[in-house]
Amino acid sequence: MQEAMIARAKELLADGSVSRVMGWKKGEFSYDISPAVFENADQLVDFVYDDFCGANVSKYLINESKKEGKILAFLKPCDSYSFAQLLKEHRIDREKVYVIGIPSYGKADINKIRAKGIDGVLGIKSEGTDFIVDTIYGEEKIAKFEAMSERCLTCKSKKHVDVDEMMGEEGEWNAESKRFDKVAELEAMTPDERFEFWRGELSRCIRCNACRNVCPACTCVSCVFDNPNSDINNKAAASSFEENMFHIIRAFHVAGRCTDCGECSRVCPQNIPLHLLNRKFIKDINELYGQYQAGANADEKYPMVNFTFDDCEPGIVYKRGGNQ
Amino acid sequence: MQRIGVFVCHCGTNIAATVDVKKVAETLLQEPGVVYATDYQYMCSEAGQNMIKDAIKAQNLTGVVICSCSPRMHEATFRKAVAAVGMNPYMLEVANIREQCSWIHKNIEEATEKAIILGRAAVAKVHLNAPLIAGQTPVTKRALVIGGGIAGIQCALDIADAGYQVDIVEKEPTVGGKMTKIDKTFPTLDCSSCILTPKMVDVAQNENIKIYSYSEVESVKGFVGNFTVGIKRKARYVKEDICTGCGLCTEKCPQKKVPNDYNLGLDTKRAIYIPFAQAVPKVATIDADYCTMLKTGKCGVCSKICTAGAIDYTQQDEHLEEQYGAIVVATGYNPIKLDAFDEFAYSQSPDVVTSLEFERLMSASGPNGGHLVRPSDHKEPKTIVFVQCVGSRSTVECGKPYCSKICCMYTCKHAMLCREKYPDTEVYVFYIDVRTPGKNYDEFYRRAVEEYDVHYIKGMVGKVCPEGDKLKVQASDLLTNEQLHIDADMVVLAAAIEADKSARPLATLLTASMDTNDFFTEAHAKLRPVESPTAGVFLAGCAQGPKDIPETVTQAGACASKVIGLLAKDHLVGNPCVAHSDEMMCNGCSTCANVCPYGAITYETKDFSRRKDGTLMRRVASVNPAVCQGCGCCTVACPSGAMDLYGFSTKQIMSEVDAICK
Amino acid sequence: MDNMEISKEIQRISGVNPRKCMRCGKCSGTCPAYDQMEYHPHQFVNLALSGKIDKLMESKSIYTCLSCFACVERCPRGVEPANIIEAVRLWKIRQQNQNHLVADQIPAMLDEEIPQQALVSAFRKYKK
Amino acid sequence: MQVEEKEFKPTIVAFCCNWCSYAGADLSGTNRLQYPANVKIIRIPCSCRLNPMFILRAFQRGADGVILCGCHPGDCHYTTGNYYARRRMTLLFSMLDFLGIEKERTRVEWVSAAEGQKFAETMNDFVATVTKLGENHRLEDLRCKKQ
Repeated sequence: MQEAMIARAKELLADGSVSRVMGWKKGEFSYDISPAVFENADQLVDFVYDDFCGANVSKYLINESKKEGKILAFLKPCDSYSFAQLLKEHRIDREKVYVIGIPSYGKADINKIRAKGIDGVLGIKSEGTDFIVDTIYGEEKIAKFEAMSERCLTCKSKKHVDVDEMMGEEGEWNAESKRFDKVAELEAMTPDERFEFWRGELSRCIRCNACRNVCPACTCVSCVFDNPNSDINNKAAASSFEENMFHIIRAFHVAGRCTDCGECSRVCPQNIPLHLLNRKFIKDINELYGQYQAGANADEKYPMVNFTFDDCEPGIVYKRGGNQ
Repeated sequence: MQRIGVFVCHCGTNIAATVDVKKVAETLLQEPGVVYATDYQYMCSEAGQNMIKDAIKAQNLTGVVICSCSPRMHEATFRKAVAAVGMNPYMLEVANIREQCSWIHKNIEEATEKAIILGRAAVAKVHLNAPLIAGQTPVTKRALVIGGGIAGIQCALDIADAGYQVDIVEKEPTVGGKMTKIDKTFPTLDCSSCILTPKMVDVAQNENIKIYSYSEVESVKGFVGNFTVGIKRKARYVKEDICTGCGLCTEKCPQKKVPNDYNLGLDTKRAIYIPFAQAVPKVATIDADYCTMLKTGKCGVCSKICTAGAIDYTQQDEHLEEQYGAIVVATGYNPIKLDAFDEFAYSQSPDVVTSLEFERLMSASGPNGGHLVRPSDHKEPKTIVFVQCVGSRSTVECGKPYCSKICCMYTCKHAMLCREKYPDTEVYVFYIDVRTPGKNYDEFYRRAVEEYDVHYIKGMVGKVCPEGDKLKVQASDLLTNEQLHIDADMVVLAAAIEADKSARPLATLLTASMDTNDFFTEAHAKLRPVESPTAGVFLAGCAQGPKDIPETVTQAGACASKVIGLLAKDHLVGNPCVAHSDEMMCNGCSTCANVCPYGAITYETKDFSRRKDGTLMRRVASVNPAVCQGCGCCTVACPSGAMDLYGFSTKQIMSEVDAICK
Repeated sequence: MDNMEISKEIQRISGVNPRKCMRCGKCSGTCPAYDQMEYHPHQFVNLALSGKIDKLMESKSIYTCLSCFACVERCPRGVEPANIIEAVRLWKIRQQNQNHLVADQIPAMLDEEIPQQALVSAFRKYKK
Repeated sequence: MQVEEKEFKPTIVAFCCNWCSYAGADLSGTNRLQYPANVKIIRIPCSCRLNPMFILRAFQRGADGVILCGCHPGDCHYTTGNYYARRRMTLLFSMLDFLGIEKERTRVEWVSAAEGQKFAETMNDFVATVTKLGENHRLEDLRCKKQ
């Protein structure tokens, strides 16, 4: 796949249809992969696409599409939803991006691999239902369901939206996805249990802003938490408003726009399951206002800027969900 | 730092009896920024107001907090007072310590404590207040009326009467609308043309009114007082200013097989036509779909015959742009299409007609000169069945969920006229309810039943089957609990009425809101019934909802008075408490525009280039303060907080929250 | 179960909300079997609403209805009178378990010729 | 020594839209209908001006209950504001519930300018509910490190 992608990128660079390529490259370690822009064919030696390439590149296209010339972007299905949502918000100039859809069969989670006692990872490849991990101690085999990241195990869609060209096979929307199971499990707890759960999770937050920086829905030119007119940009005390409410507000701001790509949880250095907050909103929206997938439909108004005359009343919260 | 003065009102004993006003003033004086605090018997009295004015001057106050009755009561009074001594009126806040404190609490200690907290919140807010200046925009003293039916005509006449210029844009070749097609009007049975034609002539002759017939609105820019409207004048292939309306061409045109819209296709007209004798403007129009000359280039009869030389086959659509201060929407209605109602055999038998078609069949200007005969064989019908609520009050797909309102009365009128003109005709009316609220309406209906012996049957027609030259009508009679079978000669269907198809795209142009039935929504259902929520856009007639002629004329008049009220102003003073966007923080994501009910937000791509970053173009929002009404919906929708509201800024409300929760 | 409860149950089984009816009578106007019926389509709806469902249960009308669904097709409010009849018929059938096969009695009555399939389906149908 | 037993008086913030509910609150005052003094009203132009941040801020600064009052759906002075507010609050409240915050601490009521009676009743009821719940700690220290 990687070779085919590089070849196609070279072709497009050569015939002048694009002037840059958006992809991934290795960091210090093989699993430490970050999105990268390649300015010419020579730089593509560093281009990598393997089972560690989980990063969502759509956000980078906001700035890239403001530059001269067209950029080639390889988008996985979940990246393409984020990309489409950003298009809807007029954040990306579609004319400046050439999109090639690439399939993604589930990315590996390095933490899960490490938890299995596999260390010194040098590379990874897919083989049927297993990952073959190349390490300094030799090859190790690990079953995919044990090593795949949570968001991939509950993948919502292997189908792209809005691509110019497909490489590999186009997938399907997965209606069977169990992605709301964990949310439902929490909903079934008592409020006290839920409070303890979240307190346990959120108290680990170090406010590093990684979730905000990676999130393709958190693309504000300037975040509300950095807005002096919002009166919440308090940087001092640990008990400040910002400290306590950051995650609720962030989840609310991306509600209806979050495509559920799961990047927030992937990058969290404290492993807080932040995606559950977003999924809670998605689940509520689906249940209360009808099925909605951000990015899936360019013309549909997103739920927070829409209403019907007979929407449910906020009091419905007292009746549904939760154990009381 | 602000220098704030606090003024606590006793309101006689209304406040002072339960709130320790002295303590409130003393405590608030300790608040940061408060340099003066006092209390007085009646702050709103002249003496009280002077006290405020004097303190502002003596203490060099930059902000004022009044602890008194509800701001809904005296905020305006106090704002005026502070403005009189040169303070910006928006530097004042009112803490409501009467309606929301002294009047609801009995315990003096509690009430005093609450009054202090409310005062503190107001002080905290004033700290963040900024002088606001209401914007002024000039008003173009001309109105546009879209639609030239009775609503548009009446409204235009009333506005013109007040001395303002009015343009009417009508999509048909003549003004007059549906009322020209109607034979008689209920409940007086006077002739529709006889009362409408003089008004049409008035419109044509009024110096203040200009008619753009055979024209459409294609674009609307601007806002209240300052609309720029693009109008398309469709090519009629006849020079309007030269045609004398003699009608010779309409007699000589060899293309005779053109369905006559005026008679709803019940007969034919020529390819060049004047819709009817009293048309305004009385100018011929060529139907390009049928004209042989325009289609094949071979004919030219009308051109040869026209002594005035008015025919111009090369005419093109013309596009104009005009300025208006106010826009009236009077786009009217149409009966719904009945193709989906198979059970009534409308598309199977020519003798099943809609009420509007029946109106033409009865009219002296109709296809048969007013002699009622069946369209199929031109025989006089002996049994006529009227069916009400065809498509009205229907929640299934092909119908409309609302009551069309006019059908009960016109059906009653039709039934009565039939019995009067042709006494040997049996007339049945099937009804679900007979709805006759209106002056002399129920009396009219009772006359039909009692004097004219119309058979009113509570029930509905289930099906109509053409059989031979009869229409077999099967219906229920719910009162006798039996099924009726009637051999009718004609069936008349009271089709539901719906908003004209042009209304929906027009609403988009105007950014005026519509309900799910494509009727324009009013700014307030009870208190602002002729205004659209979009400032400067007004509603008349059936564009707003089904209504009959008297109601339409009433509404058109009310609408005109609202328009006159607007045009009479030289300047519009806006509400300064409007939204504004910080373009440095704006993402241009359109979220705010999506929730704005007024279409006040527009986007432009601006250059944010700085030397070190190279070129940077960004799409940013800007709010038109003349259009924004200050609801603040956009401020919450905006994820980055770029959007804020003057007078109720995020910071201000936050500071009130902090002051209260301290 | 009293009549009101049965009416509710009929509404539930049929999915018909009789409150949607605006009493226009179009269903009865359209009914081809009207004259053969004691109760007519618009009355089905009314009886289901007012809880007098017993009258309908006992009436032969429920078997004269042809299930042509003309009333369902033409009702302007989407009330679906014929579905009430369907539900009432179903209800009647369900009531019949009282006087139908009881497992203990079967052996004595058993006719060797009866296909086993018929027995099984009879149990399915009449057991509760 | 007598220990002074202090009765718990919750701090309640009520956001009222200017056109209906604030006027409704005024009316309950005009009619001298009583409700507890711990309800403090903040005037906002429309229920749609209520930013979730205001609610969270109130809780974080020590409020024990927050209520939003607006025009009845369909009666909004700005035609559609309260429809948006309704969605926003539904989702926000659901989220707070999800985080384990007692859902009874937040409420939305539609109060028209004529419903002074309803306003007073609503406030009495809300204060009683929140008083029963006791002091709000959860939103104050949701993210605080465990002791």
